Amino acid sequence: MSEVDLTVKIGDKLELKNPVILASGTVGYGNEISEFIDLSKIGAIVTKSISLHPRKGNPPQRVVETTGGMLNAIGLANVGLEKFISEKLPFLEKVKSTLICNIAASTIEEYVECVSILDRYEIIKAFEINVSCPNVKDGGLIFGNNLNAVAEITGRVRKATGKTLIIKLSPNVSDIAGFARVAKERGADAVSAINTLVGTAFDINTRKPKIKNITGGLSGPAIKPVALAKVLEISRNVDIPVIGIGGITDWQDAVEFMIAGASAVQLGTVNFVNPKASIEVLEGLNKYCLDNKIKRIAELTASYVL
Amino acid sequence: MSEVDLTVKIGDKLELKNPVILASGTVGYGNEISEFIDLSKIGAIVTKSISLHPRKGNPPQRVVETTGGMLNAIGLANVGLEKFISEKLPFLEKVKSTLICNIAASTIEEYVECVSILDRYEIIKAFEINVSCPNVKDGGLIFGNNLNAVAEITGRVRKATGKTLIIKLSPNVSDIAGFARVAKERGADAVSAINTLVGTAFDINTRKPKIKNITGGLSGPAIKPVALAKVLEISRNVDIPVIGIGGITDWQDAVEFMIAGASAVQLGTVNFVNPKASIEVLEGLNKYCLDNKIKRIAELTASYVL
Amino acid sequence: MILDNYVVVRNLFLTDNIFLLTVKAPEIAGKFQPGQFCNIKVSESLIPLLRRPFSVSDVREDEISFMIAVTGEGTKILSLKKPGEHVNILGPLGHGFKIDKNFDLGIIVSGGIGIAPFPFLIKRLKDSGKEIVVFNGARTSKELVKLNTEKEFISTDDGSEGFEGNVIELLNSQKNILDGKKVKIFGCGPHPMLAGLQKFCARENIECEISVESNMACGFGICQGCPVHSAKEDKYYLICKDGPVFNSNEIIL
Amino acid sequence: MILDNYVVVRNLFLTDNIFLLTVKAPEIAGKFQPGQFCNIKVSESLIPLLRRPFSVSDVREDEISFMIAVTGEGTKILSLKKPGEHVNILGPLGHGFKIDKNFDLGIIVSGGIGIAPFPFLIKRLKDSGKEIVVFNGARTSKELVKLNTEKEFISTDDGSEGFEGNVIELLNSQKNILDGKKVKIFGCGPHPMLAGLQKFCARENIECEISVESNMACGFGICQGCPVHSAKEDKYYLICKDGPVFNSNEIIL
Ligand SMILES: Cc1cc2nc3c(=O)[nH]c(=O)nc-3n(C[C@H](O)[C@H](O)[C@H](O)COP(=O)(O)OP(=O)(O)OC[C@H]3O[C@@H](n4cnc5c(N)ncnc54)[C@H](O)[C@@H]3O)c2cc1C
Ligand SMILES: Cc1cc2nc3c(=O)[nH]c(=O)nc-3n(C[C@H](O)[C@H](O)[C@H](O)COP(=O)(O)OP(=O)(O)OC[C@H]3O[C@@H](n4cnc5c(N)ncnc54)[C@H](O)[C@@H]3O)c2cc1C
Ligand SMILES: Cc1cc2nc3c(=O)[nH]c(=O)nc-3n(C[C@H](O)[C@H](O)[C@H](O)COP(=O)(O)O)c2cc1C
Ligand SMILES: Cc1cc2nc3c(=O)[nH]c(=O)nc-3n(C[C@H](O)[C@H](O)[C@H](O)COP(=O)(O)O)c2cc1C
Ligand code: FES
Ligand code: FES
Repeated sequence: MSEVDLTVKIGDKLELKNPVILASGTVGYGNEISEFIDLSKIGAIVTKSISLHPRKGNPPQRVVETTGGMLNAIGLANVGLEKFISEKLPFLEKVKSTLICNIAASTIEEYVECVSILDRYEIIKAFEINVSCPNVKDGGLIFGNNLNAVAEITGRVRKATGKTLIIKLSPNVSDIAGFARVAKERGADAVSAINTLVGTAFDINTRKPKIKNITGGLSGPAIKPVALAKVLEISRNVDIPVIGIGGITDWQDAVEFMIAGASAVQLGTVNFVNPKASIEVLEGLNKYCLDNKIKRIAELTASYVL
Repeated sequence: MSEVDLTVKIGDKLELKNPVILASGTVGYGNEISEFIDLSKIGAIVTKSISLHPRKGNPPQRVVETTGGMLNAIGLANVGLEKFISEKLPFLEKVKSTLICNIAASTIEEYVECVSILDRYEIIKAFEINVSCPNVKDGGLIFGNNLNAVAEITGRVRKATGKTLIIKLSPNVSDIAGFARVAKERGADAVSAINTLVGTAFDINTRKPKIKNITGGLSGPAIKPVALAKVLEISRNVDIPVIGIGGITDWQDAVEFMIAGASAVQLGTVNFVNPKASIEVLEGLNKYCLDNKIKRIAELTASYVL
Repeated sequence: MILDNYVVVRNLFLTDNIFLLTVKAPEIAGKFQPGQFCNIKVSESLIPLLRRPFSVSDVREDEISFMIAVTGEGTKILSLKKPGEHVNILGPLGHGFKIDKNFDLGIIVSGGIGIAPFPFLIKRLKDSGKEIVVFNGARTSKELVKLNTEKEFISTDDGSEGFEGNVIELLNSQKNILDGKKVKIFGCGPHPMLAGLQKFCARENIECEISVESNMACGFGICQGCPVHSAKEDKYYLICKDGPVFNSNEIIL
Repeated sequence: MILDNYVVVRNLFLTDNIFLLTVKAPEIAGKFQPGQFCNIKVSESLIPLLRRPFSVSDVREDEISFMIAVTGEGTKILSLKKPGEHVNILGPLGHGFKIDKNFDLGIIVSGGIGIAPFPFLIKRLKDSGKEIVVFNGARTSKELVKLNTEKEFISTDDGSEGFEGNVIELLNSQKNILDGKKVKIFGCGPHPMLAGLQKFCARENIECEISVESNMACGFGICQGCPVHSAKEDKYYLICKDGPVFNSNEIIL
């Protein structure tokens, strides 16, 4: 049983015990989800996007269900850097999680400041830079859909940390490989793809958007084909590790993303529906490797036959 | 019952008896679907994309189901202009359909030539220019994601016809309103949004893409929130009629698109599942207007309360 | 919080539209406070994707009941569950109503399906020796689920049973019964009704707890999808974690 | 082509994995030729979105039967349908097998669930006074659905029943039975098997029709989703409209 080597590398510096990662914004800071899963067994946990100062987030409604997916406009509600360090880090340390800090900001300076401050905490193994949140007016997609902004942010943050640097890309662009390329050129160790797609829904009686923020980010199984195509596009065009995200609900989906080019995968929306999903995916991956006599799961990455 | 005015205008020249249109590529040239619905009652039918010469299309598999949607890579299989005129037009004339011709091409000249030839057929009320097919190597998205190409195609085709000109936009861009704007500037009467999103799926046993063309276009209810957001984005930013498309399965969806800014709607994938859907949507729209004391359905367009 | 499949033991319609779904759930049945809720996956399919939140309506030994109004696809699917089938339940979630020594008379104010959590609350109020008065409002008599307590005032919007008008108007008209008593009000129903109740209690200076609703993705604090604005600070509470029961002066609806 | 809801009258498993779903469909039952198919919506939900194509396996008076192997979500849902429930069926679709005067001996070659269309075909072959021989292949004896015709040769990949090997090898080993007869072969099964059959028939110069499969979105010619390459011209046929039954030398698999 234990013969499969599940470890994966994300760039040169980061080795994960397995490729299953909990996606930003879908497990908070680990407290609640740890009632269902042993966080020390999961490849890594990415924190809810942290900003320099606390953000209270958008007014309700923030979430609405769609066919096979959901829209959210949380608005990066988070406790802010200071409280994260004092109140959230200790727990994540205690449960022995592999920690990736996701950072959101409305200016380049703010990204740099957050990363500089957090850089000294040993438990933080990597930074994931969220340049692609569709739900805030400043920052977010204004950065994520702008090649120069992504280049600039990557370069500046790179100087602020020696840790693994992951840029989380927006799918709302026609050329995601171009974004991966500038991220690589400016020193990112990996990219993660995808963040949510911009979407909306209206109440046909009130004629108001169902989400107060007007638009939200679409996630869940509905977007899986789009996410896979983006991962494949990056994988075929740019030599940089990709972390695949978007609509994964079971181990088969995880395998599909790895085949399409992902070195590891993140589980988002599924955590809401099945808080044990990550452990189940992990078990499924292990069994798949055993059944198919795959010794190292990393072999799966970009093993597509086109 | 007959008190609701269901007519809608698409620009100055085109009035439809109602806002329900059958989308390109999802009803062929009308023959088969006419066994289920009376085409003379539907707002309009858009033909499968027609190209100057016949195209045999992509090898199998061309379609695969996804959660709440499907991927297709038909590759614009069509009978070509000549056969369309000799074999398909007479039927469409006979069943008294309101006809919109959708044109695909791999060069700007080809678009112009097709439109010039078809312009003389009175039954053709409008042209929809497909600059956004994700499934062919030449033309398609190479045009659709390029602002200059869309500008140029629109301008040149505009000179070739006095009929209503609709540009069908790609959703695979970060700024669809920009594309609508150039279409308007170069003389388009309306835009239709959206064509399919690029997506893929892999077979985890063979590690091959499930679609022979590697990627396909994602359609169906899964993409509805994205399509709605694109329609809203155009509606809020550009003063041009929008035809809303993407994941509509019932009259509620149609109302939602009209509220979000659509002057009319197109039904695509749903025709495969329920060939009578368009008539059911039409009946539902009529009832909705009656129930809500809406005298002219056109009032719904862009009636969002933000 | 426990996540598991539980077998349906009964599923019965109480009105044309409201049904009572009872499952056997020995591991969790004993763990609920009135006002807490569960998040239920209505089918194994990816549609509907999200769980659906429902208050626990009653607990008897190892059985839990949910009183549910059919309003959309998810509740429709649940209404069709037959004994022997399973549903996947996550619970107990959130904070319930507080029963303490500071009141003698518990007043229940319900609008529509807001009646759901009260059979369980009434049981616990009785256990604590409280006096109970129920104000039960519905749109029409056909939609009423009566609690059959001794003192139950009914209102219907169309006057088809009891007082004609809404339940807050009814409460107002009967407010003499509060006189001279140590009272606490427990409210559940549509938000406009709860807002009316908030006003009433503020004006009359009565202790009041209300159970509020929101779309939810997770139900246990990880998505931040269910905010309600705090009345005291410029911040949001999460309904699923900090509520769904709040002191009526804690939040702005 | 008719689109309607029909009531399930029986649903029975024939093997661990293959079931026979029978519906009452008086409007269409009389309209089928063997080899034609229906496109079935397995649930009212948007998942699974697309219809599922199934050959008509048998027709008796106003009842139609489908013989279906559980392979994924859609077939799973169909296998759970109970008598009294409805399914939405679109049919008849496509072109079936041709029975004409040019042959006396009809040979049926089936692989796995490819057996599905043949109970109906055999009935019609008998009506036309043809002699019939069946070659019925499966992976293992547990997966076999026998047609119980007089002359039925069985093969299993694992040798658990009949000939050990695939059904084309079996056919090859028995080809003497074709000698001196006017023969037509009817084939259905996985594409590699059909490709083998194509070769066999080309070599032996025997008239042969095969029923082929493809993912389908519509099933009636409007999506262009189901191409199969023509053997004669550089073009595609549509399996749903031009097939699913083709003369074996018409197409390239
Ligand atoms: C804490 C809490 C307790 C509840 N207790 C009960 C109860 O005991 N009995 C009861 O009948 N109802 C209760 N509700 C409301 C119930 O959750 C909704 O009626 C139900 O989710 C509707 O699902 P649907 O699929 O039928 O409707 P749809 O309208 O199809 O649902 C679409 C989406 O909107 C959400 N949604 C729709 N209405 C509501 C709502 N009122 N509140 C929250 N989400 C909603 C659904 O969960 C789903 O994600 C409660 C809600 C909350 C938040
Ligand atoms: C003309 C025709 C006749 C058929 N007759 C029969 C029959 O009589 N009995 C029977 O058991 N099966 C038959 N099949 C195959 C049957 O359609 C598939 O097994 C079924 O669609 C699988 O659905 P699923 O949801 O269980 O599988 P999933 O794998 O979950 O389906 C996913 C998607 O792939 C499609 N798909 C998967 N396998 C096939 C396949 N083999 N052929 C076509 N589409 C497929 C599904 O329709 C669906 O769109 C026939 C197929 C065709 C084209
Ligand atoms: C409720 C919610 C909140 C999210 N918050 C964040 C966030 O704070 N930062 C971020 O980078 N991504 C955020 N995401 C995006 C997810 O991390 C992920 O990229 C996306 O949901 C797609 O994956 P999924 O389909 O598995 O959910 C959020 C997603 C959801 C659904
Ligand atoms: C099988 C298929 C074929 C299509 N072919 C064309 C086409 O030839 N030309 C075109 O402009 N759009 C084509 N489309 C796109 C549709 O017209 C429509 O824009 C898209 O499917 C989204 O709508 P829907 O979700 O309602 O299907 C095709 C879509 C499908 C599913
Ligand atoms: S519903 Fe997810 S935090 Fe409340
Ligand atoms: S399945 Fe649509 S054309 Fe054949």
